[in-house]
Amino acid sequence: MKRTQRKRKERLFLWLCRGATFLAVGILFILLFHVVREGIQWLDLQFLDNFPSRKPERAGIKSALVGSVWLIGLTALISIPLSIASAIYLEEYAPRNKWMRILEINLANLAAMPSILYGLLGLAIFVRYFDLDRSLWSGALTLSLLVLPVIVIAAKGAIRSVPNSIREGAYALGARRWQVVFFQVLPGALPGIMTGVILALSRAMGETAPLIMVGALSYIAFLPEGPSDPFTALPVQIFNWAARPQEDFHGLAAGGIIVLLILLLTLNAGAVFIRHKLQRYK
Amino acid sequence: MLSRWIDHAVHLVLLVCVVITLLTTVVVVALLGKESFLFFQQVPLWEFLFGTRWEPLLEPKSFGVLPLVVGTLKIVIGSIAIALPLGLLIATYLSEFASGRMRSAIKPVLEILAGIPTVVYGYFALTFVTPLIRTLFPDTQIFNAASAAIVVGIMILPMISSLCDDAFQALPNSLREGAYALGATQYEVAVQVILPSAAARVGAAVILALSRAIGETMAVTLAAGATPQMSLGFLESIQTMTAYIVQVSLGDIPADGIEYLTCYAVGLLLFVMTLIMNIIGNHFITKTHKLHS
Amino acid sequence: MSEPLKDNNFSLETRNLSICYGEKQVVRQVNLSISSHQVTAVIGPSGCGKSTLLRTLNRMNDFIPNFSMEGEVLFQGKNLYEPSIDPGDIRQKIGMVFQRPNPFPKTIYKNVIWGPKIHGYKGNLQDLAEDALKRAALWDEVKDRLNDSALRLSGGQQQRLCIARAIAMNPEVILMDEPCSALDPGATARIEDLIQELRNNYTIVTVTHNMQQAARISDQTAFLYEGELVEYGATKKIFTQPEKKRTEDYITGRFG
Amino acid sequence: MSEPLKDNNFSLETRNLSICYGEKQVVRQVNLSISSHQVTAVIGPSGCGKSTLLRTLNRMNDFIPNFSMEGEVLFQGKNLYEPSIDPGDIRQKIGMVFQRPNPFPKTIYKNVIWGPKIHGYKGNLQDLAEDALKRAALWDEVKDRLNDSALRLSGGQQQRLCIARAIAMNPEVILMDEPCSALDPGATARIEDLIQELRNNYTIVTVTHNMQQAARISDQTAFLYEGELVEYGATKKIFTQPEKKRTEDYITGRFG
Amino acid sequence: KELKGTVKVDGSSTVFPITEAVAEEFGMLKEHRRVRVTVGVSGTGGGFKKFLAGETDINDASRPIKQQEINKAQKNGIQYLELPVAYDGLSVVVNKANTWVDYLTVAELHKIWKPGSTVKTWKDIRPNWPDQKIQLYGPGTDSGTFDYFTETINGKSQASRSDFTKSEDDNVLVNGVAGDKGSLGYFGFAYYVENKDKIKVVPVKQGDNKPVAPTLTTINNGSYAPLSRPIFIYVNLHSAKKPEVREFIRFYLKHAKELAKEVGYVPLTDQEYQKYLDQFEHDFLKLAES
Ligand SMILES: Nc1ncnc2c1ncn2[C@@H]1O[C@H](COP(=O)(O)OP(=O)(O)OP(=O)(O)O)[C@@H](O)[C@H]1O
Ligand SMILES: Nc1ncnc2c1ncn2[C@@H]1O[C@H](COP(=O)(O)OP(=O)(O)OP(=O)(O)O)[C@@H](O)[C@H]1O
Ligand SMILES: [Mg+2]
Ligand SMILES: [Mg+2]
Repeated sequence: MKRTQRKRKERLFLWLCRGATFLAVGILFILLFHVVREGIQWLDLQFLDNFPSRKPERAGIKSALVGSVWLIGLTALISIPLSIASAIYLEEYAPRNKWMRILEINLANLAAMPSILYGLLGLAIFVRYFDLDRSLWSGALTLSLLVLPVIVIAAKGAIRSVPNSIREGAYALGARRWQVVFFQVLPGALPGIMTGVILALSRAMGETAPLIMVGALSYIAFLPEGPSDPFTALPVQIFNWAARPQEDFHGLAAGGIIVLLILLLTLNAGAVFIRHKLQRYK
Repeated sequence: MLSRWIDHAVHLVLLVCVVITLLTTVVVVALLGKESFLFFQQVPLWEFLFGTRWEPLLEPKSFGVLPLVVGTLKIVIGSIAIALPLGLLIATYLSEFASGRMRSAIKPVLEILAGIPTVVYGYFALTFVTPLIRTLFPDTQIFNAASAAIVVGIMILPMISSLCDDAFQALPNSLREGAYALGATQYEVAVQVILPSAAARVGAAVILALSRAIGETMAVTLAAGATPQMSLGFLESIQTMTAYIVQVSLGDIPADGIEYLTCYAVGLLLFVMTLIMNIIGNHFITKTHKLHS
Repeated sequence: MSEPLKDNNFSLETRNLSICYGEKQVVRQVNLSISSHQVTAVIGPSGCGKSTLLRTLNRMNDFIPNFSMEGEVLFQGKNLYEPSIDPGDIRQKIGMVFQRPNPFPKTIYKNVIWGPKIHGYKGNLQDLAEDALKRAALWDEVKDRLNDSALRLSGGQQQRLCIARAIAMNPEVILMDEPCSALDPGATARIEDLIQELRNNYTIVTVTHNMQQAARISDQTAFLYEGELVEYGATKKIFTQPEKKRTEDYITGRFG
Repeated sequence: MSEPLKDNNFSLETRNLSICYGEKQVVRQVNLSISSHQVTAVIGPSGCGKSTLLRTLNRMNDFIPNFSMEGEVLFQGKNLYEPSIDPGDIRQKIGMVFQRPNPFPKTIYKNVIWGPKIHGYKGNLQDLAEDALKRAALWDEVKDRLNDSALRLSGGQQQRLCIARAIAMNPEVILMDEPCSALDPGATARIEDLIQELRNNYTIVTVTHNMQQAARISDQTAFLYEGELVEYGATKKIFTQPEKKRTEDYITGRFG
Repeated sequence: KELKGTVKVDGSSTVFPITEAVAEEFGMLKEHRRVRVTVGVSGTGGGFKKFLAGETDINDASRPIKQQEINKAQKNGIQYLELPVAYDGLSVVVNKANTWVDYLTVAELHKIWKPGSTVKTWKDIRPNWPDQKIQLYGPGTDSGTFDYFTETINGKSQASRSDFTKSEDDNVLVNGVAGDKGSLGYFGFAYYVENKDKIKVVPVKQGDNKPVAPTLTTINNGSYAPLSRPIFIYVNLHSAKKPEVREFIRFYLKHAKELAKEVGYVPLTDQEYQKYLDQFEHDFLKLAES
């Protein structure tokens, strides 16, 4: 009696778990279906190759797409080395004392800080104080600050998960700390770091509010030629279209979302691929 | 001795990086603090913190931030109430029941959910979730906390499920074996052994997800409306702190008046709230850590 | 110490047991009869299939993905692998202790009573815990801190706790897979003493790659080599006059 | 096998060495002189400070946060802990092998040459690797798959790889911290043989809690108990006529 | 000769569609190939902040400049010119299923929307209307639309009852009104025009006039009163010294008529555009001479 009850509970639980998983996957598909149904008809080469326009049939996302690619590229260039270096310092060099604990809490707090606050920050610091105006620099630096703590935390975890025996082995061969860090620890931690980087950058790519605040533009009919040029980005363009009264623009917004998602998936697939390559010694 | 010298140089470079990270916080606090200071010169702190009417843009003005806090809490509580149980069930499925191939297929698929821009969630809430709620509860307002909380819950779901799955996976297999060897069922192992053993990391995941929910802006702006009010219901319109900041900073009001300063005061409060939450979370995690090792 | 094997005394029996992981056969045609209330040691070089064999005795292999087996395992005359049998029941009666101590990250007390509790034990849990801990020779060391985390115990204490945990289920058989290999000599000695005491009430099967240990604690010894049961019999005999050359070579340390 | 200790033959010496972790003193006033080109075994019960002592001999303790020590450690007459000394240089000359094999997650070849490479070795790396692997008695087993991941080797092979890695640095001393404790008897025997061979070229200090092993492989034995060096001398003497009662008790297994 | 340089525009998202359309047409001309026009949407207030700091050349504004902003301009020595570019007719709308409303007077609107209003059902407005609960919808309190509506209906900008459903996104308001039987809301004319099939517009009666519904004509000729408001661009006159900015303004005022209509706003009359263009040339000349 008792045992059959337990068995029943077990089965029920299994189905609950399964159900929850498929519910989540189901929601994803409903969401994607919604977006694709609305946007697919607008997706063509012209859509990718045109600048924004008041006429839906002429409107495209060229400047937004290029802007987003610039933005993510710059953000990656700024934030990845900086955050990995910080993570290395915190894990491998810094003394373990009260200050470091506080620093860590502070990092966690930055990672949790609402992105809108980064918008306020970017506006005050980069746009105004450093007089970078509403350039790609301002946008990328703001996004870098946003992703920095996220990557640092992920990278710290990855570095920590490299077994200590590897470090000891290396030190016992007379290696200096930097040699241990760069030749042993870092390669071992790279897959984990990559995952953190990709997740953080994907998040940055979808951010809207902070970008608008630091001055992503809504209409721009030329491509940025360098990081000091003004820019627009995919989520800003999507947001702009979605708020228009005309039905057709809502379809364009959905089209933009599809492009953004494809970009995200490409990024993720790239990460999976690299991670796979790096992991052959595991 | 070159490599010894390099060791010092590397040390220095890395230290500079950390200082930059630190500086971010200092600047955020300084910026929010400076502008908020101007605000609190005009509005007493206690009125801001304990006032129950938030109408800085209406005549007569009123600066009690509690309605925004209540709105934010509704989203946070609602979304976590959805994402935590679902996320734990999914994590359990992935880690304890699913085959390796199933797991590596489903996990990245779920992570797409976290990558979808939040604007999309806003429209999804309006066009799909809200009508669904309204068929169940016809009295529901078109903008309502429930719908926003649900989509925010969906948004943070992969975060919880992924992190908890990692936490479960990190537990040594010997723990499961020990339990199964006592004749336990999979349910008992998952709920009574695996889950409590991973409690610290589950807690960390929840804290992270909570802060994501607090910081969520666009979806909430679209789906929950812009009506700050003190109430307990989930079926009516609210406004969250982040939504208010966006509204003001992108709206048409003059950029130097007291109305505009409010968004720094709200920002500061938001900062303090996430900070307190993190400290609590951190404390809780180190405490459980200590117990377990 | 050892008597001749009597048929009616068998607690566990394997019949023509062969086991594969995927394509690879790791246990070949093993026929082993384990006597009640005795200590049976399984020895053999690393990778010869000792753990694999042991796990089939209480269906702990159910969780290994590419596991497959042929032959039968009889427990009290019944085949453990019949579809009508619930592995949970089996494991309740045939407990297991692992190579590395694996207490749950709960309190000492909860570690001991968790098993009986999930099976709906009706009696007084407090008494049960005390009894099990006493039998596992751990009571004196932990009686004042039953609500401390089990993870704060030393390795040897943890392993005894795991034994107490198994005992609390009141099993008939206790399987041990190298229970001392992660312990230092002092802790090992304590566990060995414990096994000596437990033999009065339980049937014990223990895997070890320490020959001295097998000689010290067991009544019967089974020597497994590359998945085959090379020799099986009274420990005294195996260690003094082994029948097979290979057994002798192994025991005298000529290979391993 | 063992000669009387001669002063001029000492490779490593500790003078009044005391070590604390935080407040807790774990090594007390140890004076130990380790002879060149001999195998010195450090034995003692778990937690008596064997690993701690060993790590001070090549400054691997530098990474332990709350470590503090008094006294001196002399290597070729010079104090290892003088500020002018670079610990990297020390570890280059005094290699170490750990309890659990810890190959780098790289190829077998890269594991061996990594150390020499970062120290700017000028010669032919290929030859160096071959030589080190041969000395570690691993060459025959891996010569065809030098570019395979080291993690695919068996435990015993991994441990020999770690020894090869240490040898490739051409050190003067090799410290080993229970190098066999994670290995099965077969692999253990191979490592023991290897140590016998290596003694011709290197000074070896090995920690073990297996008394038989100490007796088999070492020339000198140091018995450590609760941080104190209870007895130190020729292995034969320690195992046959120990001076101290405590040593005798430990060796005969009366405690541990 | 070919123009080159940058024209920076920022400001209200309400005016954005018109400016975008102008920028697009402007950029399509060959002689403007090398002029880079950028348009942002920081909101009227955020836009003015940049405008008054001299960071932008033109500010899109959905409300007239406020006193504190004028002060700032004086302090910073910024000379500017206000140019209305189109009308937005605030449309009062109800649900399709609402059969009883024929029109609303300004006084009734005031009764509904005044601060502390007690109107809960339609019956509270006119006794012969049904006892149906009224659901109110309106734009966010930070918007120029809200500002204008409260000023004209309630007499003071930002004075309003607060228990109405607000959203930043007018599309969402449309859906709200379309989904709620007892609803009443107001928002920009363009959103009504695009959703004619989903919602019903309410004619507004001012004083003794006849009730007037918003259409292109009624807004344009001023008979839809008082709820049609002008929307503006503000030009920094110093910036106008740059030929590309000057050219852009001229282009704007010349083409605003057709383009405003195209994106859903109501254009001014030809004479008005001409008047503002003349004023611009005059003010600019004056500044250039001094
Ligand atoms: N899950 C598995 N999948 C595939 N092969 C396995 C698996 N588990 C064990 N093996 C292989 O089966 C053989 C027997 O393994 P087993 O663990 O039973 O050996 P053992 O005698 O217990 O060795 P040890 O003394 O090292 O514990 C080994 O060759 C091992 O590599
Ligand atoms: N990092 C540390 N901090 C504090 N105490 C430590 C640390 N490392 C070791 N100890 C303590 O120091 C004592 C000696 O430890 P050590 O590891 O040297 O013992 P050991 O003789 O090597 O034991 P075993 O045979 O178990 O390896 C032990 O009591 C141990 O608990
Ligand atoms: Mg085994
Ligand atoms: Mg040790």
